[in-house]
Amino acid sequence: MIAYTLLAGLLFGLYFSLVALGLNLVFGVMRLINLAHGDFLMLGAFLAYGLYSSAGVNPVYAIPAEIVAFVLAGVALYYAVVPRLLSSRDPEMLSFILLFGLSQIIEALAVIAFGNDQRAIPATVFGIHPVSLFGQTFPAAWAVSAVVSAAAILAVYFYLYRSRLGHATRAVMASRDEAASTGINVHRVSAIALGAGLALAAIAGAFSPFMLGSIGPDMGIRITTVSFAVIVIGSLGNPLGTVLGGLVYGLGLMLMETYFPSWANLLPYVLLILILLIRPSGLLGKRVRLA
Amino acid sequence: MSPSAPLLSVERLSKRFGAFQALDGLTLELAPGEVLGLVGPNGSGKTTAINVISGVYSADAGSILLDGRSIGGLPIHRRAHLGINRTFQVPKPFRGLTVGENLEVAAVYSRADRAEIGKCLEFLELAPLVGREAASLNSAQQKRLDLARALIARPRLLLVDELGAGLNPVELQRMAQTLTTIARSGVALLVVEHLLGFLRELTTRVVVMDAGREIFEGSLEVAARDRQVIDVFLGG
Amino acid sequence: MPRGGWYSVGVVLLFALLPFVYGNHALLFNMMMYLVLAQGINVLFGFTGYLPFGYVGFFGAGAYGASLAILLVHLPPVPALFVGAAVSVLVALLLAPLLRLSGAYFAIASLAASEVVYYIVSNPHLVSLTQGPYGISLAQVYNSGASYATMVVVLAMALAAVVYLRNSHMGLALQAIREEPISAGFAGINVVRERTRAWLLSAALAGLAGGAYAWHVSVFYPKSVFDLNISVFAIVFTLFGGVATLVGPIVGTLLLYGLYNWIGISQPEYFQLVFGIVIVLLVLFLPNGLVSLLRRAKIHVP
Amino acid sequence: MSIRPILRLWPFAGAVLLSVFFAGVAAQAAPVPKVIRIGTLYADSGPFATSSQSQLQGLRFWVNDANREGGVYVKAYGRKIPVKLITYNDRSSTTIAATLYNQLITQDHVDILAADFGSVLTSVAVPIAQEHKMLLFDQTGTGANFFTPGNPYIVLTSLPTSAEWPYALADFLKAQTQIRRVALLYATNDFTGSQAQTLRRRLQGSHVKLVFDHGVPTSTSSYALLLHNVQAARPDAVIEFGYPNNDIAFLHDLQASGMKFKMVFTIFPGQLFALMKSSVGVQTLAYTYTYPTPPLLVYNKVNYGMGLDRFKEAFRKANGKNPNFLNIAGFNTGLIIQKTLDVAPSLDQLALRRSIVDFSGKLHTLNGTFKIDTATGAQIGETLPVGQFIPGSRGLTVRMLYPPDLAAGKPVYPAP
Repeated sequence: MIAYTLLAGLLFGLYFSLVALGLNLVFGVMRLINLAHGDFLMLGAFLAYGLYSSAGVNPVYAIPAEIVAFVLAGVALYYAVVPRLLSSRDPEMLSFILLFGLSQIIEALAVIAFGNDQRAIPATVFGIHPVSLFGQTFPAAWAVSAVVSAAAILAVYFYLYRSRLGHATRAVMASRDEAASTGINVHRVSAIALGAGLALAAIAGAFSPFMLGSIGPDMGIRITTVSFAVIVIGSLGNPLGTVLGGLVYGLGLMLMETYFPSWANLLPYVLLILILLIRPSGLLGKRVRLA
Repeated sequence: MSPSAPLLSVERLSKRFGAFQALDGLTLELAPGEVLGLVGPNGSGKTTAINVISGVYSADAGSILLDGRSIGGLPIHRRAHLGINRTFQVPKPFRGLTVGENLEVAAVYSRADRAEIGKCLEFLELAPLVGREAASLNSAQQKRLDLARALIARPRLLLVDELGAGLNPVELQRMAQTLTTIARSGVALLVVEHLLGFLRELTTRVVVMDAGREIFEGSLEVAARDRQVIDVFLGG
Repeated sequence: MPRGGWYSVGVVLLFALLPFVYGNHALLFNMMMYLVLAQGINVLFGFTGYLPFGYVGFFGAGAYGASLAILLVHLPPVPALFVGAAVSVLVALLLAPLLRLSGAYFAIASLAASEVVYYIVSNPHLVSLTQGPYGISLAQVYNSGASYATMVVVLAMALAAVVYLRNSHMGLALQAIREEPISAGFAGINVVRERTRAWLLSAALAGLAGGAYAWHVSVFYPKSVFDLNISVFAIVFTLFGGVATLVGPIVGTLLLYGLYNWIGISQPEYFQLVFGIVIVLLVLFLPNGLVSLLRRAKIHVP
Repeated sequence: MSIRPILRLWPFAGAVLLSVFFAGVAAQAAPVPKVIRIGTLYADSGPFATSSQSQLQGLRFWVNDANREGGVYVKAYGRKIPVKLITYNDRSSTTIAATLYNQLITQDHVDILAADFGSVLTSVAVPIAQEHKMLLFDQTGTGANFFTPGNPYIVLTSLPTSAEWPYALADFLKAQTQIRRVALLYATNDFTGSQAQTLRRRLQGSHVKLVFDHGVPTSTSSYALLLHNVQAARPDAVIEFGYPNNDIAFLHDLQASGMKFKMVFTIFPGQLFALMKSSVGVQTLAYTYTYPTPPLLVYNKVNYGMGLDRFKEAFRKANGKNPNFLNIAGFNTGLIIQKTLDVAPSLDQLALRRSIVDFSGKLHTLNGTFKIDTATGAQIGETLPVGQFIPGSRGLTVRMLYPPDLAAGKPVYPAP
């Protein structure tokens, strides 16, 4: 039992790392909390669902489409609002409220476009045989989701630490002003980071029918909160700290689901509040701004 | 040095931000009505010293005594009630409130006489602006408002952070007179200042800081010839 | 009369008299409820700058506090209402450390806190205490007239609280804290104490509204009193009208909730869209809400 | 300065304007009815949207059907009067629903008030109807606490109260000697919580033991880990009580996990067969158990309104799809309303209720025998049997298993 729970926790942990990764990347680069993060994940889920139900496309093969669509959306969103916001008097709060408005818009449009029914992609899309892992059997979809998550995390690692664009991105994360003064095109770097953040959310969305249960337009806000909990546990603004946060959350969730299932719903919220109050820097990492 | 018992006495004050040691055992004393200049290159810890003494940051080590009583653990408003007040390098008035409201709220919560507001407005030449929103004032006016807000609380120790920066020569001259008048009324001033000419109008006694430590104490004239001080300012 | 007093009297009279000419009292009741919640958001966000996404947590706590006082202690509804408010204030006291967080962190943490309260109240293990997920029935004290009248009184209290803040030194101090918390300390203001008071006042208003709502509907489920949309509505109404004024949240609620009931009844999903667009446009073009237009025209707004 | 006094008058001017506006909306009520106004709500979004819309579709089918004949006979006026359906969208929100029930009663002055689907959206209507002395035609709101002897203003038309649903199921389990260990998994809401309680009580003292008994939030959409816990308890039968979303997620995760249980019971495949089939697939449903309802279950003793076959055909013609249970539930509400108007001497709401008591137990529709507890208005006639999906050459069919008078064969146990 405990072996099953811990292994399931690892699989879910990797997946939750992917769920929250984009939010942390965007926070790291722009210092703003993308309150519409969960809604973009929901859109990614519906894109994968649409491709599956209309053309039978396996969610794994939907990934390229997700990347193209959401990188473009992120870049467009950046140039449409962010420069204007950053020049205002209270960019942090205003952008937060603006993204809240955006989240409402996305949810409403999703209801209009897709209706409010819960949708699911049958798990049989990955074959009907469960996967055996260290003597425990898991649904194949869990394993596929975990592998895709790990691959996406590695891709982000190479982007940040092994590419010129990533070098510039990290410079902007360290200090927007200093990066600008060394000739880095801060807007371009930030726009791409926002695009990458949304694409990561969308990829996570493609696998949400298997990991989070059925999908619906109203799933966004809960996912945003859970993602925020994950990145606060890891470390705000440190994308790779997200992996630690994801694993802690995934293991914690599975342990709760196994031993105290009726209280498991409380986990992300209690963790979030406790960490913010007791160790605001997260398990790794630097200070959170306090009032 | 000082003829009377010290009003403020700071001993071996230390403050660290991550890997950066901003204050490293700073010690100084200030008597009532005395004006002490605090100078040093950028990053030498002057503003941190003011922030720690005024309670914006808590110290990692060391003690801060006011009238011989430790105030190190007190929150800002308690220190303000005990007579410590300050201005900011970038003035921080309540931008959404009018000039009058800025001073009114400070007067009420400092338990000051409301009649002081009028005097203070006159003294700092803010009377014509009383109904204006603070956000609409220019930088020099905001600095005077910042100072007025501090004065209304009847401080015995006033910490002045780069008040001269950005003022034109006429405004500088007036500000120097204003601060001198304040000091003559018995208020001790700790003045952080880059503009040594402006500082010379106020006092002769300075403490020179480098890397969070005091490297010189004495008159401004002697400091200007001190080898270590010159190294720090020129070579630093 | 203090500034804004006449407006408040007008609004309260309006809702006291409208039932005689207009029959859908539930609509009027809900509008009053949102007026109270919008003013509660105003007390906190407008005067101190903390945006409480989880504000509905206090509303739900008040609804449950009042209901359980009626069901378990057999209090009459009106005293029970104050128990509800007390429960909200207690929850707010427990959550007061959240005020150490700034801006967006506070907003999300407060959202998480309201979910915590919701999941505790609705937990099946607490059925004997809270009825868990099965909801509350106050059928034995149901009285739509008396509960309506009570909400009118709660509305009057909410408006009085904001009129007080608009005219008192406490209101001035809170705005000072919102603008520059450090300067506020040097102005002698006990920053922690003042903003905690605003937080508790705001929680008490939501608790009263929640208690009156519970009494008025008399049958409800945890989800209906911890519905995040309640926070969202109140925040949007407040932002739309303009924060830190008495009139802003009133105008915002009457216009938007009125519009919502007029158009939104038949096409609600389009309304969420309209809300979203309103928020985005406000942030980009009119961050201080509708009343800032009046201010620009040099009209004084209480 | 002169503008000040005018500004002070704003609130009063506003009050007058608003009053005029609302009064204008209110000023319309016909003394002599040209139509019988039936008011109800539906949800086009939110958790109850699917069910609510089906139920409304059934009621609307009845309205159109009745109006094609020139309306329904209303004894109070001694002639046929057309029926008009007034509907609003409550988005599955009880707050909105409360406003809208009030709107129907106080602004639209409906003659007949019917509730939206399910217990949650019906709950707010119960006190409102009672306060305004309107008889609530509760279609599918089966919460036990709606029905109290003190309140005559409610009658449950199309389903028994949820606490009675598992009667046949419990008896069926007790009759199976091979079944000794039962796992019970239910969503914690009125509807399924009361069923769990009934099952628990009825199994007490029998040879059947509950080896797993666990409630989950109604919002649960992933059962993978719970199933693992269920498996660890080694049950002979797994009973899952939930709303459609729960049942779909449960069956979906059951299939993904690759686990096999000897008997699996869920509620909604028997009511929303087409939806469940398209969501989880025929393979998953094969050999599972459910409460079959019309159209899967056929009542032959119909003495009022269309029989099932005629209804299916007419409904298909009108809506281009096969009816599901909630279509029938909504239609059945219409039939009860029709019968009530047919016999009630006046449209006084208490007179309507008295007439319903008179024909209670004597009315057999395609939804079964209509019989209410005359003290509370709760439905006790329509019962829910147990059946099993058997795969065959023509897809899945339901084999009736219990009670004995309906039984058409033996269960396939354990499931292959």
